[in-house]
Amino acid sequence: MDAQGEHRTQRYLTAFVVSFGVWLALVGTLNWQELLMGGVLSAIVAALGWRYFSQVGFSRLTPKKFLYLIAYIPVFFWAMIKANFDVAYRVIHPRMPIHPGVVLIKTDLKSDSGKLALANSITLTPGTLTMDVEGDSMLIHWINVKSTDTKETTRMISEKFERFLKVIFS
Amino acid sequence: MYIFGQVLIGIGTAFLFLGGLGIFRLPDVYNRLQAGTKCTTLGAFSTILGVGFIHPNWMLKAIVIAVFILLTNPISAHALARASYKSGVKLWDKSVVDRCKEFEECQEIPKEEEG
Amino acid sequence: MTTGNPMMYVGAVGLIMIGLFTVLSKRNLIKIIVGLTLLDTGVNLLLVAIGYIHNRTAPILTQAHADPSKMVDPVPQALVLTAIVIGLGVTALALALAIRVYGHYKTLDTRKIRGLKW
Amino acid sequence: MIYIAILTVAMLIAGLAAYFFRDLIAAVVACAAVSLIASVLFYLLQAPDVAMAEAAIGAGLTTAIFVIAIRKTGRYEK
Amino acid sequence: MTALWLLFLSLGAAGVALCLARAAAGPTTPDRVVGVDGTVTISIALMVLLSSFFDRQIYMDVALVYAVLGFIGVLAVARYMERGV
Amino acid sequence: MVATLLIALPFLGAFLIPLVALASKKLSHYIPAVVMLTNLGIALSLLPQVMNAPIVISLSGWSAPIAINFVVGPLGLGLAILISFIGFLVSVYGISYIHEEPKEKYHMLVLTLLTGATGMVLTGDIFNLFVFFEILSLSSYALTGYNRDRGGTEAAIKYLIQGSIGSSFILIGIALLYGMTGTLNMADIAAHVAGADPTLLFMAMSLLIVGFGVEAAIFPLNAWLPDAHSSAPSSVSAILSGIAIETGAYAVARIVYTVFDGHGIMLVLSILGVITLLIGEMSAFRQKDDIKRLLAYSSVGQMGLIMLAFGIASDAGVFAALFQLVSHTLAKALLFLASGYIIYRVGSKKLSALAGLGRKMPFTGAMIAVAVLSLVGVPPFAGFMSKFSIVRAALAQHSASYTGLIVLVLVATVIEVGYFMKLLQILFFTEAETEGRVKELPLSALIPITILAALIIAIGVYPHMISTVLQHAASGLVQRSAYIQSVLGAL
Repeated sequence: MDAQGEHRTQRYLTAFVVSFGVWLALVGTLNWQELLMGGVLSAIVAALGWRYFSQVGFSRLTPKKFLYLIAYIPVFFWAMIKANFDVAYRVIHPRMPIHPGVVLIKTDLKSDSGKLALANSITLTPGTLTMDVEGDSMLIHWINVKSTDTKETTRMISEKFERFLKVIFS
Repeated sequence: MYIFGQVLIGIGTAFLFLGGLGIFRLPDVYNRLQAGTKCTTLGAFSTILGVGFIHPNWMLKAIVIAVFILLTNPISAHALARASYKSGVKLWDKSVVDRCKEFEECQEIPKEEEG
Repeated sequence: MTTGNPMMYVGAVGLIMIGLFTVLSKRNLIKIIVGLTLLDTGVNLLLVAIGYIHNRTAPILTQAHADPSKMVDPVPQALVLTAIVIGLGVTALALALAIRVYGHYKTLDTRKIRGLKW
Repeated sequence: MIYIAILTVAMLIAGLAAYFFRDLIAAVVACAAVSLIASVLFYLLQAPDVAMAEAAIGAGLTTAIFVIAIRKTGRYEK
Repeated sequence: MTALWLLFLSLGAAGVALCLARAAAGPTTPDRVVGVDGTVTISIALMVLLSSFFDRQIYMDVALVYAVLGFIGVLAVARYMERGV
Repeated sequence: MVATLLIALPFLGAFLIPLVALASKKLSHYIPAVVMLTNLGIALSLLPQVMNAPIVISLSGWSAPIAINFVVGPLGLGLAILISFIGFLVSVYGISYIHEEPKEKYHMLVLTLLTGATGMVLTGDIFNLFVFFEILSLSSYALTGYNRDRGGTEAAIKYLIQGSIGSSFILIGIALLYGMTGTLNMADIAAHVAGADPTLLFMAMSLLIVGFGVEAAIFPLNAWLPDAHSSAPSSVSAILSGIAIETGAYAVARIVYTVFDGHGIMLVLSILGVITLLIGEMSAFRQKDDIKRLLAYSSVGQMGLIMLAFGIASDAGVFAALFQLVSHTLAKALLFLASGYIIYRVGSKKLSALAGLGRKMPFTGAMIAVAVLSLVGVPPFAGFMSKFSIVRAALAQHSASYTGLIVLVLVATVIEVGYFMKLLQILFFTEAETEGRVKELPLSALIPITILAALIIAIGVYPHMISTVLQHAASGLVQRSAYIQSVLGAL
């Protein structure tokens, strides 16, 4: 990992800022005692866990990525809501119109966190559930199989997310 | 605001119920996980946000909980699916396609080449 | 004793009975330890149920709720917190010992563990 | 409160399940379910701090250490 | 107003009951774990709902702890089944 | 406030050990002995004050029924002195006796066990009684399995399962009591029980007696004791036999006498005691080869005797019970400590392996003889005085049932004489199977043993040394209302 040495401070600061943010959200006040306590605790947590927290810190955060992140949220939520109605329909329907099966897809994402985000997004969206990730292929359980070809399934399941995630995690 | 919160809660609890129904009705582990993760996640998310709308000053904490659920639920679903697949739980017999075998093979090949 | 919900007592006592029955009748050490945790949970439930008073709120003072007369009895809850932690200690120790027993005998069946007469 | 009654019955069924399962992992899962429902009951009995401790210790930690112990010994009760 | 709340609570409770039924019935251990996992998620939502019902914000913390730690139990069992046996 | 140090010091010491061990492992092994010696000093210095009036300490500054409080009466302080004393001797012994790593853990656990025991005898709050009881039992489970061998592990898990069922019962009992009286202070509960529902009261009392009875090894609940006491490392057996079961007996007595005005079940307690006595002595008699198991069964028998004496609900009876408790603790600690090193030197727990050892190591042999004769009840030793006072107290009741029980006690004593004489015969009058020298015990073992033997003789010759304290302690236990007033009035 080339970033090991040079991003140390960056990574530590990232861990600190995120921990402090979570602390603030939890206590919900701006009392100076709470802030002090949160600062001390976040410093400790960051000191213990910065290694596992992120690989590069905020250093590569560009406005473009941030915009994509914002844009990704509604896309994701829309897919999630669709997914819910889809599953709900299948569950309520007396005959349960499901055609489950297991298919493969390929992804272009390289970083682990990118794959994690993709896998989580796939799990929460229409009729699909990530079962395993190995290299660049993912094993997907699909509740309503429409195609078995890897290219086809990749296009149908993951493309709309990958467009965003590729930018965010590049 | 209050009404909106109540609507959200109503949708949320309805989905929670459907999630439970799905977990109960669907035929095999993987399908149950589908229902279990999707419906309960959205249901919990929307219920919690609804409560956040009813009490605006609780919103921050509500969002923290909701985000937590959004992050942890797919991970546990994924872990469970993988675990049950590896420990040999069979797919439902009416499943259309099963490419697990293929996947295993494509995992094997590079290892052999290395060796 | 008349303040709580009768169903709670049924639940707590039932859980205690199931736990005791598991401990006394099962032969597998891990199962016996499962029984011990059930027993613990039942006792804790009983303690909290005894302190419960209808239509009162939790004994935690915040700015919005600072009237102790509207709160349930805090003492049993403090006791239960202690008891839960003690229970965790007992369970952990018991499991460690069970692993060691397995290391010596390669079984967890109390009938096959020589000398362990019940 | 009908909910308390339902939850109590569910808890007792889960307890019985923990007694009857031969698969120890299943028994431990049932035990975690008992803990979960008990913690909901604590919550309904206005003891949120106890519920928190029970959820953390009963459902989380205890299950984890049981699983570790079962991994080091055997899975099935003979 | 109370009737509406009761309706919400009943829906959630029914969900919990169904999940528990699956946990009790499920033919394989993963099925039971799925049931318990569903129970955890629904309970979190119900706890938040109840804290609104009781009007005590402090009760939300319980849901938070639940969200963090219920997850660990499920993960432990899943990891076990993956490696062991 | 000095009295809280009695509990705080061992507890702090226990957590100091790993820290000190970072700097010097050797030094950390001396901490328990130092702490217990300090405790002994503190306890003895408090004695004159306590004889006048009990010291009542309440932490956190609220009034008596609410705050956590400690009641340092003559009984509690007397037992605390005994615990610190035995704890000190065993710690000195343990410095060189314990070989198994990690040694720091052993010393830590011993200190937490002693914390639990001291806390149990000094607390005035029934829930604290439970907490300290759990501290004591958790550390004794861990210590029983300390050697990691088959027997130890097995005994530990057996002890753990039975003990934790017992502690669940205690907790249920406490829950019932709290539900009835709304308080946890023992004196306050005692003041309230008169008006409570008798059925529930009886249930609570039975649950508490059963729970503490597991630790005190009353008859149907003593299955764990022979295994645990015989499989643990010998220094641990000395603590278990000398301290743990005695605190269990104390708890039972405190519950029956102070919390509930339990005159109705005194005879039951006595009968259970006699059954325990007979079963313990007969099982000990049947032991053919394991010396530690023999001693463990003998402990069961002695506990029965103590319970019997507690059941004689008079000043004299409780006095006799306490006297017996002290003499048994001293003698049994001596026997376990001595046999520990002998087993280590000979390399076997078998009785036959001890043949002729009394002549090879005459000093240790003599000490063992002192303890054995004291346990049997031969005149110049402490055991004679205690047994004699039990018999006298029982006969003073002028009731046929107690006289019958005393006859059974005499029968049991005959059995006891039988197996202890066998032990002495093997030690002194049997030809050794193998020639060769066996080294005398090291100094760190000889000093505790000698002190114990000297005390046994001294108490036997001058019983007045301890009888004043015991008299006060006994009346403190029997006179219930005085206790209640002194605790509730003190704040």
